[in-house]
Amino acid sequence: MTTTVPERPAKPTSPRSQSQFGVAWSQFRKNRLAKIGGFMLILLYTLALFAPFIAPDGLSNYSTSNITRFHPPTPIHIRDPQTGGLTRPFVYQYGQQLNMDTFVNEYKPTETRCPIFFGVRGDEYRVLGLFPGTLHLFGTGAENPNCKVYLFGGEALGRDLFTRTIYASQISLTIGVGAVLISTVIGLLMGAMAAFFGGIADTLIMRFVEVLAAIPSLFLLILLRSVFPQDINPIFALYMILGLLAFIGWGGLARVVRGQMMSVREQDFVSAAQALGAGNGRIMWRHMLPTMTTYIIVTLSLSIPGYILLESGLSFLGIGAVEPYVSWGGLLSQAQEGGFASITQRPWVLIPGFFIVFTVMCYQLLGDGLRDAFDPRKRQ
Amino acid sequence: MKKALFVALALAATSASAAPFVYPAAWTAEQNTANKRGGELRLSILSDFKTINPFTSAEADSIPNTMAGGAGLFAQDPRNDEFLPHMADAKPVVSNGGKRFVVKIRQGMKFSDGQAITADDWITTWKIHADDKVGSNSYDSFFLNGKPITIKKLDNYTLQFDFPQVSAGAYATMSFTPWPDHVFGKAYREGGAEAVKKLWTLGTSPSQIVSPGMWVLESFRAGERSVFAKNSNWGEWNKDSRGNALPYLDKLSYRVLGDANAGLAAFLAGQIDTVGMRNADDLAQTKRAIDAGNLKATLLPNVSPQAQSSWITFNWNKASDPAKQKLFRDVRFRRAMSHIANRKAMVDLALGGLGVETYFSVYPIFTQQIAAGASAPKYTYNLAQASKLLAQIGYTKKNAQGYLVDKAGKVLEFNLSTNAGNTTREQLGRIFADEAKKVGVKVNFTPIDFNNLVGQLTSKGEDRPFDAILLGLSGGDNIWPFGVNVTPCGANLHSYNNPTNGKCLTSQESLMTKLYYQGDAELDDAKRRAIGGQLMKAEGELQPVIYLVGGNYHVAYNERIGGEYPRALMNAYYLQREQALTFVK
Amino acid sequence: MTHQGEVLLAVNGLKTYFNTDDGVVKSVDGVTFHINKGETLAVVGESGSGKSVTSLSVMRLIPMPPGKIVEGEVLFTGKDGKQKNLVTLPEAEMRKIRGNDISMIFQEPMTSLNPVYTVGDQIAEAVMLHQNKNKKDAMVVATDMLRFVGIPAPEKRVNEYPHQLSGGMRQRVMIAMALSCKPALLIADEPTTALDVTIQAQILDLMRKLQSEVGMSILFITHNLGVVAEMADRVVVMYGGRVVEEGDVVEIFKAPRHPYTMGLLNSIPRPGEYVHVPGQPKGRLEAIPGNVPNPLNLPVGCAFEPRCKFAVPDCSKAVPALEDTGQGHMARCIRWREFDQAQHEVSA
Amino acid sequence: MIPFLLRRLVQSIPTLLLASLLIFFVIQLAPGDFLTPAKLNPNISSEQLAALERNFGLDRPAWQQYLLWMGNMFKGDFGLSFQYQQPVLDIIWPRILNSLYLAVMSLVLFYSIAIPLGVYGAVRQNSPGDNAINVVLYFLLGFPSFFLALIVIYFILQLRNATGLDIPIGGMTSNNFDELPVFGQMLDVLKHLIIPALVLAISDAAGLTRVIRGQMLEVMRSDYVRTARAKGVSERTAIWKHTFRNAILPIVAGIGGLLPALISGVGFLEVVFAYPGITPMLLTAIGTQDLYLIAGFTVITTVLLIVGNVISDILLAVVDPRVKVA
Repeated sequence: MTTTVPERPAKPTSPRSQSQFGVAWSQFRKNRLAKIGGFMLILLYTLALFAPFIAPDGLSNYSTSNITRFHPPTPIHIRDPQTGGLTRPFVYQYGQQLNMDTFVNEYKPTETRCPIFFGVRGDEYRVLGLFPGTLHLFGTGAENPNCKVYLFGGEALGRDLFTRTIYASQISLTIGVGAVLISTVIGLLMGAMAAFFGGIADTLIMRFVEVLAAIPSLFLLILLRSVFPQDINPIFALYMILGLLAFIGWGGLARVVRGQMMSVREQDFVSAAQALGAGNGRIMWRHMLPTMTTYIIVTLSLSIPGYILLESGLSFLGIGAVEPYVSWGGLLSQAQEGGFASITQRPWVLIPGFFIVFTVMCYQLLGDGLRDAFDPRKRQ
Repeated sequence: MKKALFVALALAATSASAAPFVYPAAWTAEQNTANKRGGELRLSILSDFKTINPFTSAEADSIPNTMAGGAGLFAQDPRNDEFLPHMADAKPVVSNGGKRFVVKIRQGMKFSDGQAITADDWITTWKIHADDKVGSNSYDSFFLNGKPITIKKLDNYTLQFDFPQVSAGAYATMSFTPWPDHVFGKAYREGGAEAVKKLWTLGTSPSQIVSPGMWVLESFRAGERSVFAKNSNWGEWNKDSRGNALPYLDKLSYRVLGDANAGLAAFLAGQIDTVGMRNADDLAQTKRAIDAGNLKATLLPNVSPQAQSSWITFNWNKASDPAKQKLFRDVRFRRAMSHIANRKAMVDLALGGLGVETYFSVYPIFTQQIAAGASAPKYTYNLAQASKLLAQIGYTKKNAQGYLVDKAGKVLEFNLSTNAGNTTREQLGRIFADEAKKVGVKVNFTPIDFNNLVGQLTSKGEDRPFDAILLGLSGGDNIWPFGVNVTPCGANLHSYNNPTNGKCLTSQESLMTKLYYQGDAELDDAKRRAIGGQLMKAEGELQPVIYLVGGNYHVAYNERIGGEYPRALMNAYYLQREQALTFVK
Repeated sequence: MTHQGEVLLAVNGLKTYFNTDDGVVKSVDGVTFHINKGETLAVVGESGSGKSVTSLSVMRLIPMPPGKIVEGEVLFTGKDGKQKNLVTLPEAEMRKIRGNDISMIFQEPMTSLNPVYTVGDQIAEAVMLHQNKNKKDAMVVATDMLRFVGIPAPEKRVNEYPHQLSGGMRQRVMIAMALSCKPALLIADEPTTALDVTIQAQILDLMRKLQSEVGMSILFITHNLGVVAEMADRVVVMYGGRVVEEGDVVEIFKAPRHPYTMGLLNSIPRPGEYVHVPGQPKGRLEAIPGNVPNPLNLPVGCAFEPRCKFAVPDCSKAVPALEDTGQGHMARCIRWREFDQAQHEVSA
Repeated sequence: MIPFLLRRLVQSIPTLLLASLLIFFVIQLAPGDFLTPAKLNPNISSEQLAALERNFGLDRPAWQQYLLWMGNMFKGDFGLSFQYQQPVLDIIWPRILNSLYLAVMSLVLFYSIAIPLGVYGAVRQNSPGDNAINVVLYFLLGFPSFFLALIVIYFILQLRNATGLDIPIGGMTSNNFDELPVFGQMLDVLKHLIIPALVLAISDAAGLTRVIRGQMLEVMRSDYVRTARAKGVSERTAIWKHTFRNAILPIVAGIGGLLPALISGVGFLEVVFAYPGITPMLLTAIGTQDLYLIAGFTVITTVLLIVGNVISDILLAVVDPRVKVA
């Protein structure tokens, strides 16, 4: 016995093991801005999903007898002007007259008060095209059809801009995501194929990626759009734009996927899988693609805002969503058609533009947060 | 007496050159007594010029039309609508029951390149326009009721016009612009129509361009600006009432501005001198700028109704879709469509309240003619009546989406196009489509490119490539305000029915064609208007084209330019000024 | 070899903390040591023990923020013979010291040279900065220095870019750059870790040779005790941001007084020559169990306690003091005396 | 250098061929052929149509048509524009040049905004200034450039009204352009370019600023910058000579790839500012299905972009010695 110094039994030390996503999630949760961005996006998407319910009016409703062209936003009053006491929220009905001196169509509140109800029956709709309903979150009911709530004012034909903006979010918010998803699938497939098969497939795919990168995307879009007839079904036009956006967008991802795969392919676990007789497809999906998840999540979240902007640009140039459907870009382009009057006399028509700004910002915050969360170097 | 003597003296002094045409002092509200000369009139256009060639040009705002300013045998006097001899030396000698006109040409006139303007130039221009291989937009003007107008050169300075029948529009017809024989005549004789079409493209150097009128092209920058310089040879025979050569200005420039808003912005910024006021918004913006002291300009709202129409036409030549062809040819359907057109809403919504409802091809500014046709039928906004008419055709049932279906369950629908970028028309179409939906008619409304649209509209044949088009027309004259290329069957813009053989399909069409030429041949104003009234009645019954609304004409111009018409002469037809009398203060 | 008594650099109670989102990391927590003139001091420890931060603190190259020297002094006697406290020296003065009085070479020769400038440019930059020479003269010095560190064909190499050189060559260039102004102190932060074993030996040889020629002191940072034995006069062992043992290299190798040092010594393969740790079979390579403690959450007491085989309840009560165990040998362990006994027993 | 250029050009030939093939394929997809719209145009005679059909081999199989089109293109014949009745190249070349002026001007402004801001953000990381810039950039990132342009035009109009300054807000030249001396003409064009270029630069700069800031932060943490500091270099030298020079390498490498996006971005501004660039013309061409014009333009731009890529390769070789050019 040589021991003079007493020892204690060795403690099993278990380092806290966390999955990659667990680590990322805990990192992400610390990023306040990213959380706000994510939360706001959830809110926006919820609004879009329930647009017909939240919007007080139908997508393309306006009166041809009671002119509400560029109706100003109606303030919601909660105090009775006579008694000063609290009352059911209400808006005033507005009267409209063209001022022949200034040529401004002037709206003035009349004495008529229109109480606002929650859960009123109104325009018919289908949520997600499936569930029919007539219930609207709020509205003035059917008592006085000439009296409506104009949260964001009215547009050129007198349609409720709030309603149109909310409906437009359905297109603006999904077209970006849809295009990114499709282009991601194409990009993944193409990149993986290039990496896995190599040789001619690789050369061809990569050359094609180069070609897509070399032709300016706006012109490629314009050119592709010119292939389709101009007077097509509005719904089909939307799918087409989705497809076109996806088509021009997959190149970058394919390149990265290929690069990553090339390096992953050399790694041992793939060889092991091959040695065990796993098929090509199986190896690709089971072993190689998971290594890309981080990159994909981050790229997805960062490229969606780009697509939203691009879609708004296309709508602005008149090759986007077609009436009666409308996207934020389309609403903005309608505002632009009004010229300076849009800014000086009815600035509310620019509100859809700020929805674009806001959404893109949220996506950026979220995307940056995700990137930082997944990037080990950004951790301290 | 004194005036005559002065003219005689002037004649004696410049025996070699021409007796000048004197622009009456009454044509301007503001005399250029200080004799200000020089400067530039800055205008704008919405799309780039497509050609310099007067024979292939089709647009109203074009380089040839600008150069043609002040170049015609006769010029209409805005005071009384009468034609004054301009390039003609005197009133023509009329014979053969009002069908033959012998016109003396003013001597000593020169093109911008110094070559004399003679009878040959008119003859050549006429020949080229009337050659269908050239495809000139003015082709129809040289035919009356399918028969050609012929022009003969009696001597170098005498022309003889022979009309196949009496025509009230003879003076207007004779007032086409003569283009240089030494350019076009030469090419035409050597290479025919093809050679003419190759001349004066946008790639041609402006130095080779020759003008008979007050302006000549000086420079052309694609997509940016075209500048015209005054043709001083023109000034030798065009004088103001004090004997000064015209025009006062040195230059006229057109700036290409992508859209009407850019035009308004440029006007508000003082970069261009005048711009069309489209609607109340434009007026409000301009008024604000003037009131704020940012812009020194004159704004004259609601000067007159517009000299334009807007309408929806249905294609009767759809061999590929017999059901639709039958529908569009059914007068009940078209009347129903007129009942659907909510013209009041269109005025209020699309024109901002400044405009009038229209039911006939006659522009609202031609109030005398409109009054003469007061008894013609109007199919005013009435959805119930529309439903009734559609039910008569067989559309009684509605499907789940609320659209009318025929017995086979086929939805009552058609495509309606207009030109993209014209906000007003897009709104008119939107309102029409939305009202149609209320009675269960599905209107697929799409704005498409203008040129494409015009291509569809003017196509000929048994199967023309459109259902319905919403568009507008302008131009024409106030003597006989029905279009020669619109009303008669077979004409270029007889938009609803344009088969290969150009034949009428209905009795009303034939009647309208007959009445058109009858009215054109009637020289008495009141009688002619009465014929016009009958024509309007046929038009109203047939409803070949659904007329919608017309905006008001407003005038705005920068204070730096003077020489505009007196307020009483200004209107949508004569516009705001003579370019020749315009000067920079 | 050592010039006893002439202290070149004295670090007293140095504390360098980093502010992170998760809290304050006490990377260096009250470190005290000194280097004598001409002496080589090795600082030894695992990654994260604070040795690199200590050296960067001396140079004041800690990125601030998030880092901050919160306490302590670094007394340095420069070439001008004046003693300065580097912690409080104005930045402009400090810049004059860097590269001139104190130079530094780093662990990664592959990444420590700027890829877009020639090696000559990079050496000359230091010369121009501190010796008032023009570009041309500085390039001559650069060529001389390259020759001095044993790079063949220095006239050619001076115009080459780092990517054209091998790792060993680059480390020679780094040394040439560091020595170009004849510094009084060279801080070598694991200069051989990234190199092949044969190259390692060459570089160490070179450093020894140059040290004797230039007459500078070296602060040698490493986790490799084999290198320590070869290079150092004295050794400082760091753990968890603190010095746990300090002393003469021979003494420490012979009789470590801290369980961590013992662990380190037993984790290097030295055939036939292992320090016998009580309770262990002889001659076996041994790893220290567990990981370096989370710097955000250091134990209240001895930082090594969770991994220590000899820990007793008292260990976790307070941080043990650094005690003199005789002959300039210091250790921070409450049971060092027992190891002393054990050691004697073993050696007996 | 020259062999490098040659090799690079040879390498780009397949890309060009593939691009032209793609464009040709897309056009083949369109209903009808090149001449369908021309057939609707009464100004084009049947002889002319027949001549065009022969010229472009429209009666032959698609692959032969492609070869013919390519062959004609190599001879500099891009076909005829149906709108303008003129050879395509004559019409689009001046427009492409105009667009390039705007693109280059905007690129210059783009870098001169993004670089200082990005470097500042990295050097003063998390300072109030950095945070303020970040907030503004996040905000700008969401602005479609045309929306920003709309707002800018409005404010310029107000400014003009308030100060009487003659700030051009549209077009490319002033009315008196043709009378100006050469230098005056250059200045005049520059004056017209600056506002749209600035709007584009600002709306795009957000992205690059963030990239530069990130790159700078990364390089600032690198070993060789620490080496430089250990040498005792000044802060300015450490940042500009050692950090910045390396931080921009990926950006220089990306300039070529940036051009397509830039040309596209320029398009929106051209529309808003009534600038005689290529996009307004192209939009009309789409409407009129002036396909030779569209196809010809796309091919020319692709060539320009490949040239741009080569230039950025050369630039990269100049700034990064690790890139071999020999």
